[in-house]
Amino acid sequence: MYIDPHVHMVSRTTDDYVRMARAGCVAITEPAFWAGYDRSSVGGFFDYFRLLTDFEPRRAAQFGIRHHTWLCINSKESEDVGLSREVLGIIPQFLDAPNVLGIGEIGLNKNSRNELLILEEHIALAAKYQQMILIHTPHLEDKLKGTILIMDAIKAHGGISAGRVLIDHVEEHTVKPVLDRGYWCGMTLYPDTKCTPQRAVDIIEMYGNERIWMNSAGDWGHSDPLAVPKAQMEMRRRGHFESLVHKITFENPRSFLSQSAKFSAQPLTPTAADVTR
Amino acid sequence: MYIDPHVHMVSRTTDDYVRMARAGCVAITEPAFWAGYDRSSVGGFFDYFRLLTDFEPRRAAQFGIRHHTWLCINSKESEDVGLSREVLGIIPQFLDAPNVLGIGEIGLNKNSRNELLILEEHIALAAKYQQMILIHTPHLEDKLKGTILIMDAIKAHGGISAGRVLIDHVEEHTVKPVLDRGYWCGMTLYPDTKCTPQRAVDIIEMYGNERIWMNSAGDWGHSDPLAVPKAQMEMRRRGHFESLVHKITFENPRSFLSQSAKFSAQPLTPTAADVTR
Amino acid sequence: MPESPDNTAPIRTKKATADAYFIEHRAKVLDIAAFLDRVDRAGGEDDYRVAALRVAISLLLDGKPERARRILELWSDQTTVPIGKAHMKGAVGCVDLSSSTDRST
Amino acid sequence: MPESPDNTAPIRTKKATADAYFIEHRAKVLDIAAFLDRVDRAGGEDDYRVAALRVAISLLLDGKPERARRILELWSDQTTVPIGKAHMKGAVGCVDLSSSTDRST
Repeated sequence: MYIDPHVHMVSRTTDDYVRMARAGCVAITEPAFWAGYDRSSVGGFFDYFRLLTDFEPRRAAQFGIRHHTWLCINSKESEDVGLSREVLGIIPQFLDAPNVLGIGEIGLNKNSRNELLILEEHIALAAKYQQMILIHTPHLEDKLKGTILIMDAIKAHGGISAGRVLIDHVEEHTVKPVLDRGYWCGMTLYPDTKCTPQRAVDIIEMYGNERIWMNSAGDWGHSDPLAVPKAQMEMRRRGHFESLVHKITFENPRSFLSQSAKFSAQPLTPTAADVTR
Repeated sequence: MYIDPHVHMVSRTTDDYVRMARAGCVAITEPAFWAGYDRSSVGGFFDYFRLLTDFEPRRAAQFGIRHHTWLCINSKESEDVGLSREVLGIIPQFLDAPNVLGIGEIGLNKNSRNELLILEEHIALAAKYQQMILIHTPHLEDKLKGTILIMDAIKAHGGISAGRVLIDHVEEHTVKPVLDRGYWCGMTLYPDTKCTPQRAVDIIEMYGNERIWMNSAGDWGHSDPLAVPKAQMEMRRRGHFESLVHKITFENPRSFLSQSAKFSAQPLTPTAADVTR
Repeated sequence: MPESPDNTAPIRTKKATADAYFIEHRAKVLDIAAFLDRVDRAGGEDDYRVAALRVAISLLLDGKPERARRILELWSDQTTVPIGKAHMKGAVGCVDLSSSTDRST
Repeated sequence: MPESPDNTAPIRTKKATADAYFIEHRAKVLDIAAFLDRVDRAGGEDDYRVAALRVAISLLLDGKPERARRILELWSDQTTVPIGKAHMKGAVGCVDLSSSTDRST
């Protein structure tokens, strides 16, 4: 039994849902993501948020998987400040949807001024509506700098409790600063550009098992929606106790996510095939 | 369209046949292999050779794939000289089967005296019955020494033409000695312990495209029966001409294997599901 | 299900670690060797990414702990001020170690 | 289908080679770093396989060509006489570089 707290199911198949359910996935959270191209109008985001709050939870339920989501405009699209603010303007009307846990994945991509500006406005929105935050940290050579800039921006706002922020995609050089400042952190298991299961388990061995989770970040690129159960196998291969496997892949994400009353990892009977489409 | 000239289908599923056929596989050759445990009597080999010469070609034909085979006792079982000689004794009665191309995969495993003795007896058998030879070279640290010992043994016999011997599992340190002595060579695409597709294509770029092929050696361990089409993709990724892709993965194995009149890579209409079982 | 109050892992030895992981990292060393050979055979100017890879490889052998963290830091943009504008969406994998350009302008 | 009488590949540059292959070998360097860190954290005696891996890594940086071939040769049994009897079926991945034992006896 596990939770994948960061996976972009909009880009995945029903076969993936089937395989995840068989591997023990009971709940997921899907942060709003970049589409692979820049959406051209706020209307595109409106429809995307409808998908995340309506269609996708119904699709997941057919496989007995509870689906939750986070809303934002991605930092890859933040250079267009005007459009970003339009999107920020429509988010509040979705925040009461039964599966919305907060604002995310927000953060930085190339660590630019406009990205930082729009990040600050997302943080202010989260504070205003008392939402949790899921943070995306930049890729590769931009990660270290961006992680620090993001944490500085959250601290500068002053209205966000560190315990309600998950900073994702940490690696060996960013995990300690994130934990030291009191945030939760996520390790993303991703081919080539983030953590392997081995390195993620190394990080647990080095930096402890508190305020940390693992996710697949499965998306439209080369990625693996079964990465979390594979990391469970890696933990077992090393002889870690089953209790630790369960803590990292179920109890920890449940603890963080349950700060929203909307989150549930309770068993869900698969629904009938959705015929409303 | 490609040929996988070394794949152990006894250990693979019908789904693998389907995927290979879809990827363009038209013909395979299956050398006799170690079962993962030592067979306990010559009767086990007799039944294995029946599988290789009767059941497996019928199974492959259902997917439009032409199946050929090579017979021997594996070098992993050569310490039992008595059993090995019993197996050598039953091979001749199978050599006239319509899909038997020769003796293989013979060679060395740990480079022991008994392995070498049984190798020499296989070589003598091949010479007596004018059979081609498919050579297995040892794993990892034993490969270099074993490759030289094997080539010396073939040369010492004196009755085998180098052009009728394929020495398989070459890597960067063994490809040149094998080609320099006039043998054909095979690169095995195998996770972790042999060549990756990238390294195999490097070897072609460094050592040329004559007397060389690629195979998957798919078996009961961690292996990939689609490794050859993946290596074709690697060649295309580097901008190699389609003519070279075709030469390495179709024309070269066809040229070597066609030294036996029993070999064919002609299109084969898939047969009906086999109901004789 | 064995339980442990502090969730600690069993103690492992260097031998057990090599038993479990040597073969795959042996293969990765060969893959890197073949990549560097491939770069050798290619024409044109040296590439700053390959140079950064070589520096990282040297850290593998410097006898100090936390190689993974230190290599990631080596490859990281060490500037601290936001850049003016994002001109691309992707990332390269390392900074140009020969350049002291302040990319924050 | 483009044809070439000698089947040669297009000429490639070091930059194009890095474009195609840098990211995955960057990841492999990190994996090896994490493996060596893992060995550091483990207890017990040094393992001869890890020692052989370190020697191979040093060949990555010696500036000479054909690293893959040379590393495979480094790890190979260099004896030339058959051993008396096979006591195992598998292989380790490298010889013990600190040992001068003649395994042909």
